[in-house]
Amino acid sequence: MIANLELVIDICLLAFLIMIVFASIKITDLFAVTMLFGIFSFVSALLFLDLDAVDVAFTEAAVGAGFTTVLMLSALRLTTRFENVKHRHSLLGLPIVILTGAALLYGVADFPNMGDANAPIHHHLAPDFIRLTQQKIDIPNIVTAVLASFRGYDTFGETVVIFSAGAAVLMLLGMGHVERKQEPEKNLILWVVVKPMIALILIFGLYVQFHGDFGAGGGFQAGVIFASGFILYSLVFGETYARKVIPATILPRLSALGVLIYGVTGLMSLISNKPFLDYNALSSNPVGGQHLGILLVEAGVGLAVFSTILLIYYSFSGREVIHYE
Amino acid sequence: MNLMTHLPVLIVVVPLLSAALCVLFNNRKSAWLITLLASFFCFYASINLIQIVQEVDVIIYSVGGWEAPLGIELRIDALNALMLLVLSGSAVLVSIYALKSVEKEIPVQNQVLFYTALLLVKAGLIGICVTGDAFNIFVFLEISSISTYALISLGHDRRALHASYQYLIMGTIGATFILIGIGFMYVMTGTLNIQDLSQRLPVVADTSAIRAAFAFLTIGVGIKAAMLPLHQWLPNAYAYSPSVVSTFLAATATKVAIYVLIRFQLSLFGIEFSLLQMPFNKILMILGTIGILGGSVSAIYQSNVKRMLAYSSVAQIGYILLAIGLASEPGFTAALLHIFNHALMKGTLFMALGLIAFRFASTELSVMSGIGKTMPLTMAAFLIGGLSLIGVPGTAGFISKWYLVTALLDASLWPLALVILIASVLTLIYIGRVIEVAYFQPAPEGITQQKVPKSMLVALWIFALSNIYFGLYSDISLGISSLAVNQLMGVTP
Amino acid sequence: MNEILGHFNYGIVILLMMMGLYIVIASSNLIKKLIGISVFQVSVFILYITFGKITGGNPPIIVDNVDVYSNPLPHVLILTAIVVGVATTSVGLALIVRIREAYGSTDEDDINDIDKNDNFYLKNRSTT
Amino acid sequence: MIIIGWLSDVCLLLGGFLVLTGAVGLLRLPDFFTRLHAASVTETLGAVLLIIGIMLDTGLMLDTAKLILLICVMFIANPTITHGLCRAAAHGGIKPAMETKSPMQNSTPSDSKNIYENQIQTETGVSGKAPK
Repeated sequence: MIANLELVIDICLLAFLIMIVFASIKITDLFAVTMLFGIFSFVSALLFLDLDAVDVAFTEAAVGAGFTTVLMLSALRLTTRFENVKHRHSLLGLPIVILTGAALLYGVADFPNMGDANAPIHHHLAPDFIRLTQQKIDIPNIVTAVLASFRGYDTFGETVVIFSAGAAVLMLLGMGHVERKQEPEKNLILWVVVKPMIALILIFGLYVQFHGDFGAGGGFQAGVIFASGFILYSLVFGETYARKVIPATILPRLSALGVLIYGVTGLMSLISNKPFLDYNALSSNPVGGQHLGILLVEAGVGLAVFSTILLIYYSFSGREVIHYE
Repeated sequence: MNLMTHLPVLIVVVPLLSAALCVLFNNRKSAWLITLLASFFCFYASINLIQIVQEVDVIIYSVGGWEAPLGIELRIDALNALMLLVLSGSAVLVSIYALKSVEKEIPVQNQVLFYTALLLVKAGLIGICVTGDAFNIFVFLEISSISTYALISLGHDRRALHASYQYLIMGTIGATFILIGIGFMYVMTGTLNIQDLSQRLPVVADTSAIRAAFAFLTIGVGIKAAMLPLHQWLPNAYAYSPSVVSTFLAATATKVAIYVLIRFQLSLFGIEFSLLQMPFNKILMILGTIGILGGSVSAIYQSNVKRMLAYSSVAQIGYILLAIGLASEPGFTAALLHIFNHALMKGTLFMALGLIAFRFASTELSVMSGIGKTMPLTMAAFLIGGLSLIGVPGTAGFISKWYLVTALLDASLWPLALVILIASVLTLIYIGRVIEVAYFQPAPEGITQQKVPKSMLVALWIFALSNIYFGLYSDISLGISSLAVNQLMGVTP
Repeated sequence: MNEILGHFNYGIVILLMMMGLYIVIASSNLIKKLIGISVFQVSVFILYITFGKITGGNPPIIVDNVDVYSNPLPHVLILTAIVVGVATTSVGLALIVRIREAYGSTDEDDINDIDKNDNFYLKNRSTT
Repeated sequence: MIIIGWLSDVCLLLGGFLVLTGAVGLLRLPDFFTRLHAASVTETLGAVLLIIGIMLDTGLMLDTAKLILLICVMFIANPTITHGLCRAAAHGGIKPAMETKSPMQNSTPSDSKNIYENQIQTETGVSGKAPK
């Protein structure tokens, strides 16, 4: 019964996705397309939830529907809003697209059925992950265990990716100048409502950070949520004030610090001649070592993500609009 | 704590953490110093790793203490070791060279970030080479790519921005294709470890999913490697980026992509499947041949020397693909040798151009008239690099071309050997154009002897002399290459 | 019927990927291209997550009295891939902003025209 | 206990009905403001009723506390967001369609859209071309 319901929801959501993308092909107003993309991300987050990927759903909702949309709107402010329809190469795209689609369809034909418990991927590594997480790491969230311990090296790479994105955006746009920027006008309702909301958002961010071992969440999601609290503050009270709370100049350093926390946690195990990122070396009790390692590593990820996301937002919002005739 | 056992991971982690340190200190001089030290460390590590590999064949390092298919394993054999040597060697020279070049070309506020990004690119490329996990390749590919986009966009011409954007679009599509390919393999086997995959793939090799995975991986990597129909991003990206960046990218970036191609084709799918069962060897040979000719001919028509060399890179990648397409032992040896030697010659040529850009702020052919007299040392190095590119005996380029031609004749493909010969003549033409302008045209009025920083000249000349050294004493490069080929052919079932 | 339902997700996801790729290639607006790439990437994410699903399975968070968990590994991979995706998008957007400031347009065709003019100008200058 | 079950059912049904009306309103109503009105009803009351229904159905546990918090957030955030949107729309120059025409006299939503687009062009002089 529940499985059938899952399938029905799955089909409905996929139909939504198709409609949204079809609409965004048609529409030339980039503002609308951006909003549609936000909805697309959000619906796909729901789909992830339906497919049991709670952590992924959380991340996609925070990043895809939240941050990316904000970023695209900031970029639209600095560029043009409408697409030039005359410059469309509809025919050029079709052969490549059809070829790719055909190749994908050809490949997918031999796949095991969706949800088939006998498929090879459910038998080779997954049972080991589930078993070893219970035995050696002893935290409920298997995704966090795999993310931070089994494949901690990937996650280290991921942290560096976000750090390098921050460096790249900073190189391209700089930190921005707030002095000449027009501040948002006073709006009493927003002011009153947003203050408690920001407190709630920050508390929620901390909850997600430290509850990642037990439920969905972790450093990455927490970083995005924490940053979104500050972004909200900056949107409502003006960037001058926001930059007084957290100056843009310390953000790159915080981001680097996050990467360093992760890396140094990994290097600690080298002292007792264990491999990089072997948390067992962190404490006399291997399970305790794993807990400590995951906590430290998640803190590093959270710090790096929070500061990078906020930095990227500052870079975009602090840039002046140039008008062309 | 025994440092030696941890070298495989330290060679990646040290530059990554140094990048973070650069930002933390936020000081130009110390950023350069950190970059230099990290590069020297990597060079030291790679030489040690080569020595170890020659003794024990394969180094395996399980990150996090989790054994291979569960955790991520770093796996270094002779092929990786060769790539590490190319990468870290060029990184050292580029770091020495960077000090003055960056001061001149990059705005002050971006210099620290420039070194950071340079370190990240290097760490990403090294990370791709040492890892033994298919998904990990994707992660490190993105680390290096994102920093590369930013670095290219720092060129002083506005076209650098557009080139960088085009590269971003193409590169992201390529990376996503790789992701699709990895996913297809994963769904059929349930593992991501390359060694584990290579054992589990033969069972399911005869399914459409694996064939599609093969196609997507090849196209994805092909975009990154600038395989001929997918090369559009490369000329602009190389031509408009800052000199340091174009030198480093030309010497390393596409080679790493080709390394990934070899790794996927040979270690993962096996020669049987990838080169013979799929008629991929023929496709590679055709693409390679078109690449050699197309790249060389396009190079002749360029008025910007940097762009000319970028097209020449497309042609050189054609040589490597052609050699891989032979699917024979001499072919692979030639391919690996050419990866190594091409890094030497392109490094020399782009570095020399960087020096010219340092003085004249342009690399158009027209500014180079009479430069042989005003910048004799730079031009002499350029000449050595050019001769090596043509394949004159006594230079590194000759060795790899020689091996390629013998490999072709072994397979009795003499028309293709003829193509190589024609391409050498084409190379002679476009390098000859530069030489003619530089040595046989008078310098414009008022331009006298040009001074260039010593550190840049030293780096350039080390590169140039290594062309001659590895042309005369090819034991080292040849030894590692043939060891790598033996391992590759032996490992594959 | 079972076969069709079992591959339904894959089919739709492939359609989504094709549409995303179509936006990238057909549109000449830089921002829209980037949105197309994001759509393409998210579709690949859905593909991965579909692999990991077990019918009747539970989210991979250990709870008492539950035995069947969906496969956690694709979730981990996609978490990483989402981060990579947002990193690329932000760098791409920053590039677009700079391109618009330098060229005055966010339309690829316009920019190509301007580039051609630049090249022409450079060549002429070099011959004179 | 049975009463709680009934209550839960009633809440769920009522919530579902409100969400449905909201959706219909979003499609059928003539201009931005009325549509927003329909949407905000859906969000605030419909969703909250649904959550209450779920809460009654599952019984008392830790998740109940989270759901209560969620209701609080929705009650605060949703009206504010609606307010913000309306304000932005009024600022951007969208006029309610009701002022000039009755909704029954073939006023199409595209009217308001056109007003909006013209407004943007004249106000900021954006160089992009508005679709015709």
